[in-house]
Amino acid sequence: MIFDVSIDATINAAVNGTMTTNLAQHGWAGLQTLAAMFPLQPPVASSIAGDIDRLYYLLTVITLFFTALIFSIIFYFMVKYRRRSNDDRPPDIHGSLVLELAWTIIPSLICVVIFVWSSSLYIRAYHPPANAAEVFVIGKQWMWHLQHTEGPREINALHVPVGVPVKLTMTSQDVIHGFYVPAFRVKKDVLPGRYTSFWFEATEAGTYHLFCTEFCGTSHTEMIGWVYAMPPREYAEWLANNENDEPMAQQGERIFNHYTCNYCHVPDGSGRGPSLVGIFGKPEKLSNGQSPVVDEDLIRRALMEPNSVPVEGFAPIMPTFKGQFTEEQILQLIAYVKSLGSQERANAK
Amino acid sequence: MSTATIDLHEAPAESSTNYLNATYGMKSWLLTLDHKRIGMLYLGTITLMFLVGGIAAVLMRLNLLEPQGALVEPDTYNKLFSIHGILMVFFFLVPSIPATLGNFLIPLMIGARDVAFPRLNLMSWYVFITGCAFVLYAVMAGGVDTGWTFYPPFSSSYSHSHVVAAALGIFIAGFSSILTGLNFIVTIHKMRAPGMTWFRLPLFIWAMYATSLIFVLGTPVIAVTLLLLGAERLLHVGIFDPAIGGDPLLFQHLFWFYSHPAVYIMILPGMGVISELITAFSRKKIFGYSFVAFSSLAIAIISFVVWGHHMFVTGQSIYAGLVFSVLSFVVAIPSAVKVFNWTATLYKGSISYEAPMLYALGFIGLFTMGGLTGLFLASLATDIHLNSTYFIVAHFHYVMVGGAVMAFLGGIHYWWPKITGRMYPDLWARFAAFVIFIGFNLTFFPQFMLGYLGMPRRYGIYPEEFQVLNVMSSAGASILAVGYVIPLVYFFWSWNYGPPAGPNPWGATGLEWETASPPPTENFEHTPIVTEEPYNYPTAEVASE
Amino acid sequence: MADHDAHGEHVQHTEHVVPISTYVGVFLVLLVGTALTTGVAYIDLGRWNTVVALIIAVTKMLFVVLFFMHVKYNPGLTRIVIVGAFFWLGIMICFSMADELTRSWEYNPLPWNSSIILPYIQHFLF
Amino acid sequence: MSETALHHANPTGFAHQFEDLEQQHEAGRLGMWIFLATEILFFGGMFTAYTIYRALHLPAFVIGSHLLEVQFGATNTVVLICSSLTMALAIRAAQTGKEKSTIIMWLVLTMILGATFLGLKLRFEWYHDYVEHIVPGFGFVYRPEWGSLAPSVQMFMCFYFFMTGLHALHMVVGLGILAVLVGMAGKGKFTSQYYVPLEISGLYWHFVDIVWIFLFPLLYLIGGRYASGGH
Repeated sequence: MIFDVSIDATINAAVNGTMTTNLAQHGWAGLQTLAAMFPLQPPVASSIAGDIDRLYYLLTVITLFFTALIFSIIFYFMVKYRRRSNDDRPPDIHGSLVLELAWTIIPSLICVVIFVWSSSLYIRAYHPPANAAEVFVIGKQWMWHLQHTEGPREINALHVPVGVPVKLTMTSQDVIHGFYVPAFRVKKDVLPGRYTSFWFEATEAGTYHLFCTEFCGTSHTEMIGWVYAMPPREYAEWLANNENDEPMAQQGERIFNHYTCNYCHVPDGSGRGPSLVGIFGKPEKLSNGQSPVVDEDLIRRALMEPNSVPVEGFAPIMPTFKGQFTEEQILQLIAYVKSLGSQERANAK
Repeated sequence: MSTATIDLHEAPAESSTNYLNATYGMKSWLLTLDHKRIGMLYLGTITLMFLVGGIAAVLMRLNLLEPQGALVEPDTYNKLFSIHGILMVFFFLVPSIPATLGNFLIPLMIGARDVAFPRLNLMSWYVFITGCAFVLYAVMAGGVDTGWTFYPPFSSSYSHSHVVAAALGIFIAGFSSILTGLNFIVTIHKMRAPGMTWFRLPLFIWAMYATSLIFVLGTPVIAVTLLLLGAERLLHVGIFDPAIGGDPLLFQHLFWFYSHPAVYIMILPGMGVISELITAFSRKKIFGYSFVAFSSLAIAIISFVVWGHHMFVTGQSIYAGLVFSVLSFVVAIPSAVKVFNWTATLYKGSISYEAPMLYALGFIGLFTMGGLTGLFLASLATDIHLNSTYFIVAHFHYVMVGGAVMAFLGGIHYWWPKITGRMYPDLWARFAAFVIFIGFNLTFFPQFMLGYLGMPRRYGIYPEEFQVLNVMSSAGASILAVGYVIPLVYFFWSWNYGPPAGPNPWGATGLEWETASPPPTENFEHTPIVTEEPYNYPTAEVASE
Repeated sequence: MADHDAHGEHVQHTEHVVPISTYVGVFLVLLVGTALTTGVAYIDLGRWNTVVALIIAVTKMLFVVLFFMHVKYNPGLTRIVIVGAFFWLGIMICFSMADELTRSWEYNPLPWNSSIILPYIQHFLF
Repeated sequence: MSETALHHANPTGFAHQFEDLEQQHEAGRLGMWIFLATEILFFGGMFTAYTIYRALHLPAFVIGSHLLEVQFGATNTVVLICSSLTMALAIRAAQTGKEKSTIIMWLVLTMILGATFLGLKLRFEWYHDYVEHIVPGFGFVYRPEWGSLAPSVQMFMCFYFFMTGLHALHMVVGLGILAVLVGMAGKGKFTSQYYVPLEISGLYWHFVDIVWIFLFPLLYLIGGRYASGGH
């Protein structure tokens, strides 16, 4: 990996003049030294990184081509048509419709190609596959707090298996943060009061930077960490070694029962509130005529502002739980509700 | 079509009294209604703001010499980049060309005695310096640390710095923009000299007209947005706070509804200046006049429907993202049309290389780079990776500094003889243009690479592997700073000792060159009557006669 | 462009004196509009309440703009300014709404994403 | 706001930069219209935010709307419409070369109506709201009957106060302009040839009226009144 080369050593080499000698004597080695000094891209470590790089290099080629084109034409004209005497009389040229059309249409076509290609990648980056493993992220001034569905908690670090799609569901406890892993070419802002998500599939084992990219105050630059992409076996070991915490769904269930949610939300639907079994990811009919799909945000809203999601057939008697749960507990409750769906499916099989 | 010749060296009778020496004393300047003097007042003010913002930039680049931060505490660094952004964007770039050259030149170019509302014009300057006072107060009272974008809830609830004073300063300065834009639109519509039809207007006027549209339609939105933000911060109730159901992204929508078009407020006047410079120094008509003119209007209009490309990764809907992405590509086309037309204008011209022309050519090159790298950010997938990294920083500096500031300097050099009646040392000016070009590229090109490598912006402390490029960038910044100081020195010299320029030192066309340098207070002795197209330089056919 | 085009919009403006009867008529229309909009609010029309209220408001605005503000007798430029301003307001509302209201939409694969076209482009370029 | 008007309050009535009075009038009118365009966008920022939140929090906005008293909103609408009429008549009086006392009478009547609007708003609406603890930031109290919608009800009240407050501020500025106009009229500045200051101030006044024409149904009449049947 290019990042493993010590920068100091390279600078010293350059200063001592070895780099230039290298270039002259062993061209390839010299180029490698140069590449180490000026790497052009971060490590390529996720399934989408290579695709984004290809698009990026295409754009780079387009940029270089047009810049070179404009520059060389200008230089050519500068020399060829330089003023030779004050009596120069240039020809009377007004313009050319053909040229105008050409340089309107050709760039437009290039833009269409880039747009289509780029948008499809974008949609891919923000639509996790159904089988993605889930990690929940809470950003707060100035640290990252993560919890795996299996239970282990991490701070400013994220362990993920190679070759497995991982979906991050993120929220913030205070201001807006941004979760960015350059090696994976993924980034998404982390907002208070709602959930954002993206996914990636690590392809190369290694240790990669994790940055906060939305300015969040004094120690914004210290809200950084590392992503450890590990082979699945090592990852399984790591999980096993960190099983101090029970799975998030179980923690969620504990909260659910502690706050006596289970008194009303009885699984068979006979309670004063709707059954939560199997509702996740499906539309829920409300008494105001809408039927929004139950997702993380809707569950959160139902906890904070239950009157705004009146489920059809039930009296709007649920009290608000605003301020009673930490962000982590809400995520655990969400994980619990999600697990209710999959349990049912598992039972059906 | 045009057979009229202009004797390039015919000088109108030297008028001994001009706008500079008509009256004397502090009061005559502070109460002046003359658009030319008001332009000078603005020039002084924004130069001051540029220096303060520049000092912040220098300190930032010094700090970034070392990964752990060579100079200042993280909090101080945050305040430095915030104040750099706020001052440079709202108090230098936005008013730079419109309020100085625009004020000075619009009436001269359209053959009017003054702008339509001279008192409003003077008032806009007082409003502007009031805004400056608030922001400078915020700086001296301890600074502001939200970045120039003021995203809530950080700015509304969590920041402990002087957010309200800074926001109020921008709010107030916004009214100066509105008044200036309003004044220009009315002036261009109603004050043109006889014979000055829309298609005889210099392209600088078209560009200023497009800019004024954005001033008038965009600025009120940022004003009300900052008002809401201030209320939210002071009263602790409001509409952006997620704790009570507000949506912080709504602030971003309203903010960028102004602030993206504001980018075009900065670049459109520059494009207008470049159209003037390219024609004057190649002594040729602009290639495709109507395409260049209407592309300015197209940019002004489309610029209002692309703001969402600042929000591709901030949690905006994917569907909105798609729409904003395609529209962002669309706005690139008229800019490309302009670049191609300028290049084509050089074809078979009679090109000379005085300093303003060097700035103009530098502008075309750097703006091309800046514009094309914008495609990386309009494109959704690459924007995921590049958003909020140094790539963005490099991109908008290529457009705003490589574009707008180069054009501003080019314009100042071009019209300096008109403004002061004196020449500056052309050799030094060319040297400075060269130094700025080199320094600029050395500063900001490495930042493109830093960005793709993943270095986030607004980081005063960074991982070690980014150091080499950062040191290069800082080295370039020191060259750039020198490049900016040189013109400051020779302009001061020229103001006092420069040789007299004569009414038309460049042999250029345009009404502003047909009056004395400096122009008399009333601009023209008689209201000019326009009978020909702009840029009507003598052509080969004429020479053969 | 010929010379006489200069001051193109500088048409001779005949100062139109609006008869008092017109003013009073407009005034009465506005009063009726106010009564109507208040009255309709007490009738249950479902979501049409809002639509009716807005239609009445726009009508009232048109009467004020056309007669009290003399736009009916003014050159086209004034109308362009007004229409332009509302057009821009429309841009702001529509595009912001486009985000806020589609955030929770379910993802629906688009035809050109379904790996039909993309491989061709990539194959062609690399 | 008042600047365009004040600028034209030039004693000679004619400014040197123009070719003739006609050009000056056209410029003044166009200037004011462009200023009104910026005002549309200024209020537009709030209307945008309002539209979005209304869509997201409709039930809470209905509750909030029902906290407002329709009769005062409606009365104030009528008051403003009357003031628009008197303003138009003041301009007409100048146009037709009426005595300066006639112009002053209509202007003063307009001012009285404007002041009435502000008085009603302050005394019977804002003051009441304050007493009832529904002014956000000034002792706002969540009522139990709002349930979990209370924060969004507060948000509605934020919009109500921001929007009506900004509107009232424009009224105050308008009253200031009217006072200047009365002074000018008293000095006999306005003739059937020169009344542009009156005319463009009138445009401003009518604009403020139009803003209220929209604010009234959008704030007071959300979701209709049939449920609670008014107050």
